[in-house]
Amino acid sequence: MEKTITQRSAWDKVLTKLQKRSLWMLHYCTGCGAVELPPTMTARFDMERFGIMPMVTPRQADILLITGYLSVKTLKRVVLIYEQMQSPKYVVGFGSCTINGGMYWNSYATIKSLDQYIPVEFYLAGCMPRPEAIIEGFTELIDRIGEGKANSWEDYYKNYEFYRKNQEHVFGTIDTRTDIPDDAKYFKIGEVEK
Amino acid sequence: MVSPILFIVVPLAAAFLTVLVNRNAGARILALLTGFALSALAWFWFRADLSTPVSVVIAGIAPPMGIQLSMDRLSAALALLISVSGFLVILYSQSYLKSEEAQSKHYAVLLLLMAASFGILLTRDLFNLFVFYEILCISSYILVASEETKASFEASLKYLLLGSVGSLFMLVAIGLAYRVSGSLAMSDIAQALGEADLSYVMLTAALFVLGMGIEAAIFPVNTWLPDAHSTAPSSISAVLSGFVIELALIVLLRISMTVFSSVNLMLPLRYMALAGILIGELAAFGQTELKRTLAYSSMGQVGLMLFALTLGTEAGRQAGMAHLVMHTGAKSILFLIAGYFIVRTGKRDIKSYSGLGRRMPLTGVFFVIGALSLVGVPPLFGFFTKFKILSAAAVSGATGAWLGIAVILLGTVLEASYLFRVVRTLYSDPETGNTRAVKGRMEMDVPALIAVFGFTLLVIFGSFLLPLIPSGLAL
Amino acid sequence: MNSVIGLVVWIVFYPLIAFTVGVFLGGYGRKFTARVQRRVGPSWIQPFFDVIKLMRKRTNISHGYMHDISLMMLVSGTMLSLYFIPVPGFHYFSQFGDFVVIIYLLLIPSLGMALGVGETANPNGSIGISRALQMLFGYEVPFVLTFIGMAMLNGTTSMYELVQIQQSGGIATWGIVTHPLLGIAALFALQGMMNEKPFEVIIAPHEIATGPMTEMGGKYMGMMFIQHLINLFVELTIYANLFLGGAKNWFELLFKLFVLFTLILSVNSVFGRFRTDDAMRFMWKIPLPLAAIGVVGIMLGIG
Amino acid sequence: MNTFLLLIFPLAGFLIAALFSAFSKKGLVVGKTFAFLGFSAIVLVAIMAKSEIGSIIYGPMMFGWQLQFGLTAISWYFALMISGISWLTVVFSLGALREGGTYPMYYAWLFAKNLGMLGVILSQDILAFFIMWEFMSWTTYFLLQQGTKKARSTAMGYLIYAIIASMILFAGIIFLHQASGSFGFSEIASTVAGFDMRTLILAAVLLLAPMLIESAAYPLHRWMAPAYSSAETGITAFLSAISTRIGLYGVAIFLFTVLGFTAMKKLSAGHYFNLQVVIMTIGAFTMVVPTFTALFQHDAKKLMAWHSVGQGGYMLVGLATATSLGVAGGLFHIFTYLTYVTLILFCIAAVEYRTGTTNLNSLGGLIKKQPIAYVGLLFGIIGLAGIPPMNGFVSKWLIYRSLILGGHPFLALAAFIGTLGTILSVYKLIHNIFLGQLPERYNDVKEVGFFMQLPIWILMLVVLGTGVFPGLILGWVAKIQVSLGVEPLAVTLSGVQASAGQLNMNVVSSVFGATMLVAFIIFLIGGRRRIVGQYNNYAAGHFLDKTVKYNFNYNFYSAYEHIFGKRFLNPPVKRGEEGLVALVERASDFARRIYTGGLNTYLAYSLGAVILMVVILKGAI
Repeated sequence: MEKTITQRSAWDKVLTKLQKRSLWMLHYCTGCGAVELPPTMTARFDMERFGIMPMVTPRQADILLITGYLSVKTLKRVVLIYEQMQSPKYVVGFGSCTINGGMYWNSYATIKSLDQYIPVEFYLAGCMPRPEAIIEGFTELIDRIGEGKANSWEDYYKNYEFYRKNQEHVFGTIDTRTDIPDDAKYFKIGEVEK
Repeated sequence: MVSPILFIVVPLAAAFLTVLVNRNAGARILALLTGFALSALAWFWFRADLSTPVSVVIAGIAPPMGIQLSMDRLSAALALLISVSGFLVILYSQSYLKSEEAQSKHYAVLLLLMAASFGILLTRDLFNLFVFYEILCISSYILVASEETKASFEASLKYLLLGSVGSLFMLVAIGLAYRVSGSLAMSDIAQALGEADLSYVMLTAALFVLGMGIEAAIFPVNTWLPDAHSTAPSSISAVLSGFVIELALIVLLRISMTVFSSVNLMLPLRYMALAGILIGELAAFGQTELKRTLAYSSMGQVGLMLFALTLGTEAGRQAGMAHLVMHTGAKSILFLIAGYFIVRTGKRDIKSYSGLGRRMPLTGVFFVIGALSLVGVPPLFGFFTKFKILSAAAVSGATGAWLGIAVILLGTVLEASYLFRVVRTLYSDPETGNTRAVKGRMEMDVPALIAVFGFTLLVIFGSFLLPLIPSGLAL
Repeated sequence: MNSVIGLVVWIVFYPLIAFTVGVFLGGYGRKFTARVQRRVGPSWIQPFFDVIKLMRKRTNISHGYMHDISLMMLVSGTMLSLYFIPVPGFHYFSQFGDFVVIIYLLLIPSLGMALGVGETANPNGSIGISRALQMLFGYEVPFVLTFIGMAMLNGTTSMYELVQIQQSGGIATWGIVTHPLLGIAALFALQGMMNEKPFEVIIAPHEIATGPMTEMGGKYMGMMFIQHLINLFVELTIYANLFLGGAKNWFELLFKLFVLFTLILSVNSVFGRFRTDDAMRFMWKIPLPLAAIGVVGIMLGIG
Repeated sequence: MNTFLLLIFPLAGFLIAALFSAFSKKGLVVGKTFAFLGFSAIVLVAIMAKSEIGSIIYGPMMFGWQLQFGLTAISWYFALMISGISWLTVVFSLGALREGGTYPMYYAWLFAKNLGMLGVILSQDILAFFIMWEFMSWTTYFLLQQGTKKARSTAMGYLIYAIIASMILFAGIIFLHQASGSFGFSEIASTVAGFDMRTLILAAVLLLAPMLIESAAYPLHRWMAPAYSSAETGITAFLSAISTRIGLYGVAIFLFTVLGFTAMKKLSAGHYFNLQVVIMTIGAFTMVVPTFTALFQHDAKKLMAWHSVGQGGYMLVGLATATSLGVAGGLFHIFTYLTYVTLILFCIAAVEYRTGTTNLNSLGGLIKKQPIAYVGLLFGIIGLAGIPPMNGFVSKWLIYRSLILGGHPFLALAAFIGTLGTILSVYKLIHNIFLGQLPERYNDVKEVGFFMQLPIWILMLVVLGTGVFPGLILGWVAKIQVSLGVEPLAVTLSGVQASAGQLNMNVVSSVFGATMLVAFIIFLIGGRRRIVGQYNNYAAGHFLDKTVKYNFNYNFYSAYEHIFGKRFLNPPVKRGEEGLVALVERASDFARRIYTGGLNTYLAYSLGAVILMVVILKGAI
């Protein structure tokens, strides 16, 4: 990781500085977390100050915000949507349900820790996290992008077998029409280390 | 110099002979030979120089007592038309008539009819004309009934009654004429009526014209025609619409222009003609039976000829004559083919002929050509005649000429639409049930094909005859 | 020789200028809307950030070559129409093609996008396109009628000459003054032409997932942004040239664009969204009759 | 000599092919080879005939008048288009026709149709014109019959209209001949110049009405779309490309040559209502109404057929303006439309050849399978919509200019509305056939063979080439204008050098190319892109496969159908047509009822007739 940061060219640094000012968010609201987003977007907290806007299709989104628990069924969708997003992409786990199952910790139907299935950039702890927390998290994310540290998405390409195994363990094989390892080769992702 | 009387003698003699022979084969051959002989005769007369009409007097008694026959160019031309189409129809009947029928009778009456028509054409004696006219009518009643179905009997009966009404009118008219002239020769009567009181002449003329008009199928008195022409055997329908009506028409015109020259018959006749065109074509448009359609269309066509002939100009008469010849050809084609459609499918309504055009290709082509010529499509004969009629009407300046042109064009639209509805049916995919009518060969038999082909030649190359067609309606 | 160099410089930098102006206008638009909603709103050059981000995406998916070409048609069509629009100091190309040409050039982007979106094989996209084309019919008709009126009045279809004629007499000869009806009608049409509320049913995010852009991600979305920003400049400039007397210098032009855009934004930010058929009905009930009356007036004035 | 051969070759071809078909039902290869050779010969002759422009050859004597045939500038223009399109159609049919049809007759009627059309455009007097006209109408009828089972009834509909047209023309010719005593164009023109207003209008109507029927001008257009769309697809292309345009040739000839300018000046007197305005209004309706009827069609061929009705309006309006720009636009639009409509219909035929359907609701996604047909269709629709740099743009530009500067704002608006409707419906066409999701059943569809591709390539080249260098065609159009007596257009190779606002397609298209390059560079600046399958698609988290119908093509313009649906699917013209037919049927029923079959009525008729006749005779005195 450190190596990649030092390798960044000045031009790249400049562009990243500009690029980090624009983040589009696809929020996947299963649980009660959705209720925290309206105040975050509207006049009180105004997410758009940081150039963060809600988007409706995964093709355009940079952030996948997952608010609340994921049942086995919904996890399939999440994986599909995540794979349809364009890299670089950042998953934000919102609320304790995504961290450890939260109040559904002993449910047979929900998954406990999201980062077993898709790489998570960071979690927003709490039940619920308040808009201040969300804003805080996003500013943190923006900074990390600026420094080039926010590379969790590359992990999905590098350690695909790990995530795939966990996914299949939950819901068997699914066809998302995307061949991740082949994509990694095609787009030359994660070859810096090799 | 062969005497024109042969035209009457030969078919008469042949008719009696056929009755005597009374065997199908013999009758057939005899009729065929007669037809051929007549055609040859007519050809001779047609070629002969008739700048001055040749007239013969029968049994040496001079007119006014005796019977005078006169042959001018018009008569020669019509004689040729009659004999040739008669010959072709006889040829057609060779295969068309069912073998078990008593064909000798049929041919005898047919020959009789031809003799009568020649007589009407040639005679210059009013009463004699009436006699021949009677013979003509009676023989056609018989022929119409000769299929001996209920419908044909009914049609024949209607024809008979109306025909006799017509002859009654004629008889009265002749009587009236005789009263003033004291002679039966047309020339004398013409002269006498010239001096007579006008309204007297009018009554005479009206009676005569409408009496003859019944046979000539002029509009209000052509009521017998649809039934008769559609129920008669197709060869007979071809004859009736082919030349009998036209013959009556010409004679009617000749007499009304020569004998009744003192009154202007042309105007009312022209309007009758227009009404005839409109009503005839409209009625034909609504028909579902092929032969009935053709019969109604004949009424329209007669109106067309009458319109041209009554324009009162040389060009008009010429155009009318030309159209007459064309109509003989085209209508004979259609009727003869319709006969075979009936023979092959056993049905009369158009919709049961679907797909026949594919199964009888040559016949289909002939039918289309006939229909096209009737509609008047270049380069067929019909186009030339129609064009001549219209241009004659345009330049004639007669009252109602432009109205006539409009009516004729409208009639043409209707005619095309109903004739090509038939053509469409002929070439549509056969529905189940119609094809099983006759297994195997559907094409017409060879004699019929030859006959139809003859008429087709006339329709295609008729335009070259145009200069030969005379137009003089003199005595 | 000098003029040639100047020409080349213009040809190279004109699109960049238009893009920059577009960026600021776009940023201003978002800022304006935010302010109306009592928010702080993004940076003034937020669209610029978006473009950079989108163009720097590592993975992009395409649905086929038409998908790629369509984006090029989109950008190039807009640049093409840009070149034919006269602005202060640069009207070289406007002599080779008149307003009719410009109208048709403006159709190239629509068609290009339509084809590409079609190939993305996403029904949301197709629905969006179907709406877009129907809306196109809605607003183009009154807009073209207003132009026809102006062209008849001034006896030319060349936009440059229109501008010259309007500048001859100061404000008194501006289209909006001489023919207010046409001006107002065109203003309505412009609102639809720029897909601002209440005429933005095409990209109804919560209904058909931004319609045409559904499958557009990464650099595809980036090129659509670039086209959108240039297009802001193009459409506003067309209106300014037609009815606001063009401009003598760039400050005047930018000022006019600014005012015009503010007007449109203020309508945009207080309205809801019309359904497609309602939008078309509106376009045919209000602007079209206005324009028609104006044109009839011109005809009577002439004849 | 070549002019003569131009009539002889099609005639010979017709007779030979007809005889051939009479004797052998099969023999596809022979028929194809013969047709190919024959039409190639016709094309060559047509090209070589250029040297004979202005010479007259005399036909047979008829009604004391010698028929005259010969080439003029405009007729050579049409001769080239006719023979060229026929040749392309035949080349296309080499691949497109499969075993099992009645090919020899198909080709025979194609030859005959050519004879008819060439005869019409070559004829130099109205008698020859009329004869050839009739011949053409009838051959069209028989050609149409070569199509599907439905084709026979629709062809009947065509026949009725055609007969009415030729009957009106018949009346007109009789009338003019009676008035001038001659069939020659010039004599008639000199006579017509002397007519008073009402006679002039009568003559104009009698001459122009049939031409408007043949060119399917609103409201006499209803025969066309059904008849053409139910013919065999190659024939549909051929017919909608050139056949109806013969009517426009007639309009041009009758307006400029037979009636002449003096007459037209007279007819155009009166500021607001005159014949010119009437014709232009007809043209405007023709532009708008059929185009929007096309919008609601669900069959590709029907849609295009309706368009070939609509585009006729542009040509009609252009010709009717009688200005330099307008006439040039009209004449050029005939050419451009011919090129891209043939292209479009060939591509549709290519799709039909593989998938067996032209139903827009059941196709989709074929771009992956038939890219060449797709590109062809794309060129075609860009031309049809009149978007640069295709040639359709130039002709439409000319027409717009003439209308705007000629002071017809609402006609110009109608033209533009027509164009917008065209764009909408052609996008529906290309989207529903080639774009969207590919149904599983078309997975093994392939591109068509060489003979079907060749015409598509050629036409693509022409559509683009004459768009970038419109001068190639416009130069000749200017010559035609001279021969017609219109002030010619100032043409350069690259476009038009008009007084107010010029057009230079070279600049437009080269700038277009340059900007395309820039856009391509921008495209390259972005990161790599990967082409994915159609099932890798956003469906709100749903997993797509062939069991999921994920496509949008049925009822494509729902808002329009919501607003206009009823009006365009049951228009007043249709109701009027049906009413007319009903009227004729009632009249025929009435006529039939006159013949009751009852003897008593018949006797009454006879007696009544006698009385009536006496009365008339009395009255006549």
